[in-house]
Amino acid sequence: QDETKVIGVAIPSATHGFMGGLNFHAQETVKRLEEVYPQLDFVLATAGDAGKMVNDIEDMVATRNIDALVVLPFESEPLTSPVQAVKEQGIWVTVVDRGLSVPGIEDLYVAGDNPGFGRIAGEYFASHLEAGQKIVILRGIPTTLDNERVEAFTAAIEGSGIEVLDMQHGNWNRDDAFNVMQDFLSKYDHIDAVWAADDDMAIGVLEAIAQAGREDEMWVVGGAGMKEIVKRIMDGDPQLPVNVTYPPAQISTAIELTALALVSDTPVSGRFIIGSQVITPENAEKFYFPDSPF
Amino acid sequence: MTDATSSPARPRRINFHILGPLLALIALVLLGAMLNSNFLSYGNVTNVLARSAFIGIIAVGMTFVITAGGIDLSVGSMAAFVAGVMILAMNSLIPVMGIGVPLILAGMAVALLTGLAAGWLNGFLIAKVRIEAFIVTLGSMGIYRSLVTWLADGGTLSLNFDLRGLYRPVYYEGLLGVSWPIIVFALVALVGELTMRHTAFGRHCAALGANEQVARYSAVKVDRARMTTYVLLGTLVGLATIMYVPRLGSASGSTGVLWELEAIAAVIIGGTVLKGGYGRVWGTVVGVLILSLIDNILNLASIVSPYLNGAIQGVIVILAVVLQRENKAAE
Amino acid sequence: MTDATSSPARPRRINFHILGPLLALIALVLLGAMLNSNFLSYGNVTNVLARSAFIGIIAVGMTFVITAGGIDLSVGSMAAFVAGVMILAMNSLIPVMGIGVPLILAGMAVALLTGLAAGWLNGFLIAKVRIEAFIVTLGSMGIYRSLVTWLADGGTLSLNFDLRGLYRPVYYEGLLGVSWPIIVFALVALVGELTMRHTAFGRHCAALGANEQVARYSAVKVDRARMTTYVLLGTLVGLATIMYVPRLGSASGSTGVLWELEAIAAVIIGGTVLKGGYGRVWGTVVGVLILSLIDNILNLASIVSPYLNGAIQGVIVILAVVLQRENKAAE
Amino acid sequence: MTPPVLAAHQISRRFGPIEVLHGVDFDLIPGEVHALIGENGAGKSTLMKILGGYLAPSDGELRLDGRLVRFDGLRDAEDAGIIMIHQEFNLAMQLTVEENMFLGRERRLGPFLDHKAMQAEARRLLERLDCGVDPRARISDISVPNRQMVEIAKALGRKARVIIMDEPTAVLTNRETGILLEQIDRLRAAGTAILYTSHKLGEVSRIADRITVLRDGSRILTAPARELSEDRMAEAMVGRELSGLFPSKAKAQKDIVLDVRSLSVPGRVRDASFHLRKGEVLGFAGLVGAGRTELMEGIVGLRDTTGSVTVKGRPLRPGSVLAAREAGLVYLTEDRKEKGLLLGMSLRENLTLLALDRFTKVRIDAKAEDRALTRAIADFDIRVHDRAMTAGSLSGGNQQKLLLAKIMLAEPDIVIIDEPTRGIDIGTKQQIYDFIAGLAAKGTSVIVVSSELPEVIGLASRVIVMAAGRIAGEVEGDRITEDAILRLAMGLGEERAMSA
Ligand SMILES: Nc1ncnc2c1ncn2[C@@H]1O[C@H](COP(=O)(O)OP(=O)(O)OP(=O)(O)O)[C@@H](O)[C@H]1O
Ligand SMILES: Nc1ncnc2c1ncn2[C@@H]1O[C@H](COP(=O)(O)OP(=O)(O)OP(=O)(O)O)[C@@H](O)[C@H]1O
Ligand SMILES: [Mg+2]
Ligand SMILES: [Mg+2]
Repeated sequence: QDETKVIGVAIPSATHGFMGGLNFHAQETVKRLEEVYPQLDFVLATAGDAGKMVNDIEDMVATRNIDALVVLPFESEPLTSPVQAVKEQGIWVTVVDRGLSVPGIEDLYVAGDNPGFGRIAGEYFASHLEAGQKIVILRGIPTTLDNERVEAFTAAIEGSGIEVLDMQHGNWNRDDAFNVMQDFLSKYDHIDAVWAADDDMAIGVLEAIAQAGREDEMWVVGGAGMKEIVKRIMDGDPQLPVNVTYPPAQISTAIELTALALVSDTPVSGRFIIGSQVITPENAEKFYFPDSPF
Repeated sequence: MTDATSSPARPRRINFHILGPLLALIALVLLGAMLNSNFLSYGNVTNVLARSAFIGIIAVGMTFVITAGGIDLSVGSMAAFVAGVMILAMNSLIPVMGIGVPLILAGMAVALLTGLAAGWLNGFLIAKVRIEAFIVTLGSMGIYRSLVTWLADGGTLSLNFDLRGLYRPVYYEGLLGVSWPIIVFALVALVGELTMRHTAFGRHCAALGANEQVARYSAVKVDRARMTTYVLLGTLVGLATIMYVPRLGSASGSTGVLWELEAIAAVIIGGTVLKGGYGRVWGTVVGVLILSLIDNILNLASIVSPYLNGAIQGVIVILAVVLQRENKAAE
Repeated sequence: MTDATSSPARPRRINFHILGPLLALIALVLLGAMLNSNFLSYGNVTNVLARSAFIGIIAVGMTFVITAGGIDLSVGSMAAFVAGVMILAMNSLIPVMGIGVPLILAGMAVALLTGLAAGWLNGFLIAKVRIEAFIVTLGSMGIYRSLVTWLADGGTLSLNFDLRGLYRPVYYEGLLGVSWPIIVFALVALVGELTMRHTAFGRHCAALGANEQVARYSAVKVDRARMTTYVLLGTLVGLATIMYVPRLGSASGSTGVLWELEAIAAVIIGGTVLKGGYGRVWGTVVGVLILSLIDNILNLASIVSPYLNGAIQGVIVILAVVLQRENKAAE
Repeated sequence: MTPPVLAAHQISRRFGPIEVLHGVDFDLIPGEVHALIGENGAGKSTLMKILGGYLAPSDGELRLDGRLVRFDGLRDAEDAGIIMIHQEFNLAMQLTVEENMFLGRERRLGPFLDHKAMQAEARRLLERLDCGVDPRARISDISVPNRQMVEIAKALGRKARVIIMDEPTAVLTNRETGILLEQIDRLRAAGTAILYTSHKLGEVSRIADRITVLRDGSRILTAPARELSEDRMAEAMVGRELSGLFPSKAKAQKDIVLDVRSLSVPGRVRDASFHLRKGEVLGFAGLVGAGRTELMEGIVGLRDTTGSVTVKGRPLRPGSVLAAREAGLVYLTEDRKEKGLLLGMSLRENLTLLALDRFTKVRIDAKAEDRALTRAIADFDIRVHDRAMTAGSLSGGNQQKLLLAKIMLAEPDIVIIDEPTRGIDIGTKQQIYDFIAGLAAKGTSVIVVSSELPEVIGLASRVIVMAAGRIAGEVEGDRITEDAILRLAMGLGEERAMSA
């Protein structure tokens, strides 16, 4: 039995639903793996901004002698050179979800598919709305990945003749989304559909619609498969025809594969893209995790 | 910080003072009405007022704290924490009490008590242990925020679905077409204004903020008064939460982020002096309305780029204050 | 806010004061050393000091602003804005100047000037137009934040990659094993302490914060002094950015979020009086170190749950201050 | 006769709608002390501020060496060599003595401050005034009298052609007053022109060469000092005959209302024991720093104490001003500006702060407050132009009257007054003395802490003298003489005073 190895996990802190789920899965996995592999130690750090995340990584290297780093970059650009520095010290690097701005640094890349996330939603809108019908869009916190999603979405509805009335930032936050949607509702007297792009925002949006009593007028597509939403799709809620997954569980995959790479010589390097799927009333069960906080 | 702040209302000035923030408010309303015909619609007005209620109720409490020369940075996370505790308590009480009005009343009691306790703790550390309010509340800000994240396991605490259905009306329904949050906010503001202007406590807060020494020499129970302001604020946070929870039925680590800043901003915009000694509750109310009107207008009008909302917001806030200072200078 | 704040160091007390924050710092260092053998390693110490530099440099400037009875909430977003402008400028200058040291120097100049201008604007609105510092800087906070988001089109502005390679050493390399940020921070702190204690400007700041009327009657150029504090702070923000950009090579809407709070907290922890009249630069330095040590230590030990980091942070901050207040009380 | 350095012609000054100076002429001649006297609110400080460049006149002109000048900002005035000592101190509380003395004109070595030089200079100046405070002490930590000495030292430190002194001795004891007057003699000899105000007419006739009397903002007369007796001055100020400054002393009753047993204030007062009878006027005398203020503050619960205080037979809960007030015991501070009044607030709010509960059921009865203010203005003859003005814009003496009114509003049975007539004009002094005697006659007990011996002697039926934080002794009835008190205050001649 060789000496214990240390895996550092650096992820953004749980500031909204999706990240909450991701934090949850990360901790679950770490707990589980620590039992499976007694020779592995894990260091989990959560950061509220890019700078803090770089600090965390520096600390892991300087004081915890990590053998591998699993990182979900808070932002791609600022994390690139620090992670590169880690790699240069011969430490195994697994990058999750948000690619670094320089290719080929990481040994392993596990990610959801942000453009795909937007594209799939867009395609659903394109195929379920006629030309001339009106939608509004709630965007997340202004970031590159939000841009990717929205661009992909708009590209997908390109030429379908769907009219985008308005876009505002709901910051992946229920309250903000609620306020923004309230104002959309007083601003536009007819809306056919809403792309909320995130289930936290979807919750706020649905409330606002319910308050205005315009449930029958429009349907809503959120994203990331939050359990409450999935449940409602399961129950065939007409307001929530579908949802697009963006699995927070991808972090588990990343950590597991990294652990595997350290304890065995199984070849795990490469890119694992976990595509976004459409949740429909039919397949909803297999996306429903009642005990996850997300 | 400047003469503008350091020479608070002499009666002679009052009318100019009153004019000040009101002018800004009126200007905004006109702007909104010009930009969008639905702006003055019953629906929109109700929305804006109801939304203002949370920050508003808190800001009224904050007015007393600041008038007495204090500050409280923890209100936002305190609200999140109180909401979390309230939801957990209610969910776990369902088996015992069953879903019904008593359970909701119990939940409300829990919220008020939690808020009161949290405020008391801040007050105790500040008034008795004599640590700077800024530090204490900065600390408790972090503490409550991460406690709620921890309670929610990083995710969201949601109220039992059926219970929520029963509780919803507290935010969405009202009396004679005026929804409850608006009514409660109005009452709190009214009582607050009376307390500030017409009770010994209000007078003592001002004295305390103006010159603690003089207050002591005038037989004012300085520590108790200071403590009371924080307890009051905490309780009002609890009250705000009671209005907030039925809206979305959930609480998470991202609930009430930056509410403290908004509340303090509303207080200062309203003409209360940041360094204490002079406070004005009705001004705070105007401040709150100004702030939430700005958001509303930005959403109703389609601006160049949503990225610039923040900038426009900033400019308007400064202008609003310039407007009222100008008026004060005018006399 | 409390007696504690209102009666700062008398000569007799000084040594207790010095002891105060230092004690807290020492306690933290011991704790860290206990938790992890690598804590005192050259690598870790360098990391902690270097990363303190940004907030540190800013906090030194903030000490003057607060001592003079002001406040600046905009430093965080100002840093983001300056970084954004700097990066855009450098990228767009590549064709003209080519990638090389002169370009980097040009970038630095741009950063310093932008910071200075931003600070001047704050100062002008506060000292000349006489709007409360809180409002002005709250406004500019929003403005700079959304300007940088707009410049970055919602995404991230990043420095040309080769250019970054050339610039990187400014953060990562140094003199005799001491990296540049540490050196610069040390210099700024030193000069700041000298300025505060041993120049007329430092005294005038204190006088201004203590009693503007008296300062004016003593023929101190009140407005100019106040203005200078903000210009100084702005310039230091620019300097901090010069250190920050090579580290992350990019700027976005989320750059420097809450730096203002950290900087102010460091100043207050260091024993400067929030309401002005008494400031202590070296205390601020200690405050900064305390804050970043807390983060570092939380990473050294695996805590129950990462969700609770914030809580632990909060508790330590309060304790750190209690520690020094106790000592003051002790005399 | 040498021409005036500084002269004012037809100076008027308005605050808002109210004119407080009406076309006043005034001049200052080198090597001459020109005293300006007048009732509280007559306009002395205002005129001085105008001459000192702190206020601009609404009308009229200033001439410096015969040349027409406009001071915009006091820099100009200072550069012209005109220095002013303010009635309300112009010191920043959080700063040290030395920092205050050199504020705005720090000594430098290159870019840096020359601490050594400033410390030394400060010490030298304070020693010249034979005042013991440490230049590094914070203003907030030194006593009121010491603050005044700092103000004076600050002025002496400047090379001045004209020094304007606004009631410099109001808070000083005879000893320090003596020192100050010597300094003034020196300055006069050196050819400095001095403008001097005081309500202590004895001083005025001792130091002044010329005297100008101001009444209600107009100049009544200007005459050589030797042509004016103190009574003439008083008459000219008040506009009526003043007879017998002190009323007859009331006879104390038997029962003891206040009993202080071996009370100590750590570091300031060591076990003081005394008692006070119903309807008695008890005087407290002593030199500055004797600890009278601290003792009184200890008694009413403003400082930590050991020992016991009994009010009307009931032990008083220590450390609570409210408890003291409810027991009928109140204290009027000697530090009007820092501890007495909220200068930024209205007269009404200041007046009722101490006794607020008497105006409150649930809600404060604003009407009753206004009535109280009306009464106070009448009873204490407070000169206000506008009831809505802030306390800070009252004249110094009128602030003192307001403070007195505030204390009396609590309808106490025992009043401790620290420096009751500080900065109060002779006419009003008489009213206040009558008022105190009246209180005693009505059965209220009064403790008068005063640094003005005549006051203590004239009012008190019994005088306790403190020295260096201890009670040095006590004199009663006709044994109350300046000599006896001073001997005790110096800490000598105890038994003689007691036994005689
Ligand atoms: N800032 C101000 N605003 C309004 N009125 C003022 C102001 N300053 C002074 N006054 C008024 O001007 C009059 C003269 O005040 P001043 O201080 O000159 O009197 P004074 O002769 O110095 O009295 P004292 O002997 O009590 O010091 C007073 O009635 C006072 O109330
Ligand atoms: N606020 C204070 N803080 C610290 N020391 C003080 C304070 N006030 C007074 N002292 C010191 O306490 C001693 C007594 O104060 P003070 O001079 O007021 O005594 P006093 O007998 O009341 O004299 P007077 O009434 O003439 O001022 C002096 O040495 C003074 O310097
Ligand atoms: Mg005067
Ligand atoms: Mg005294």
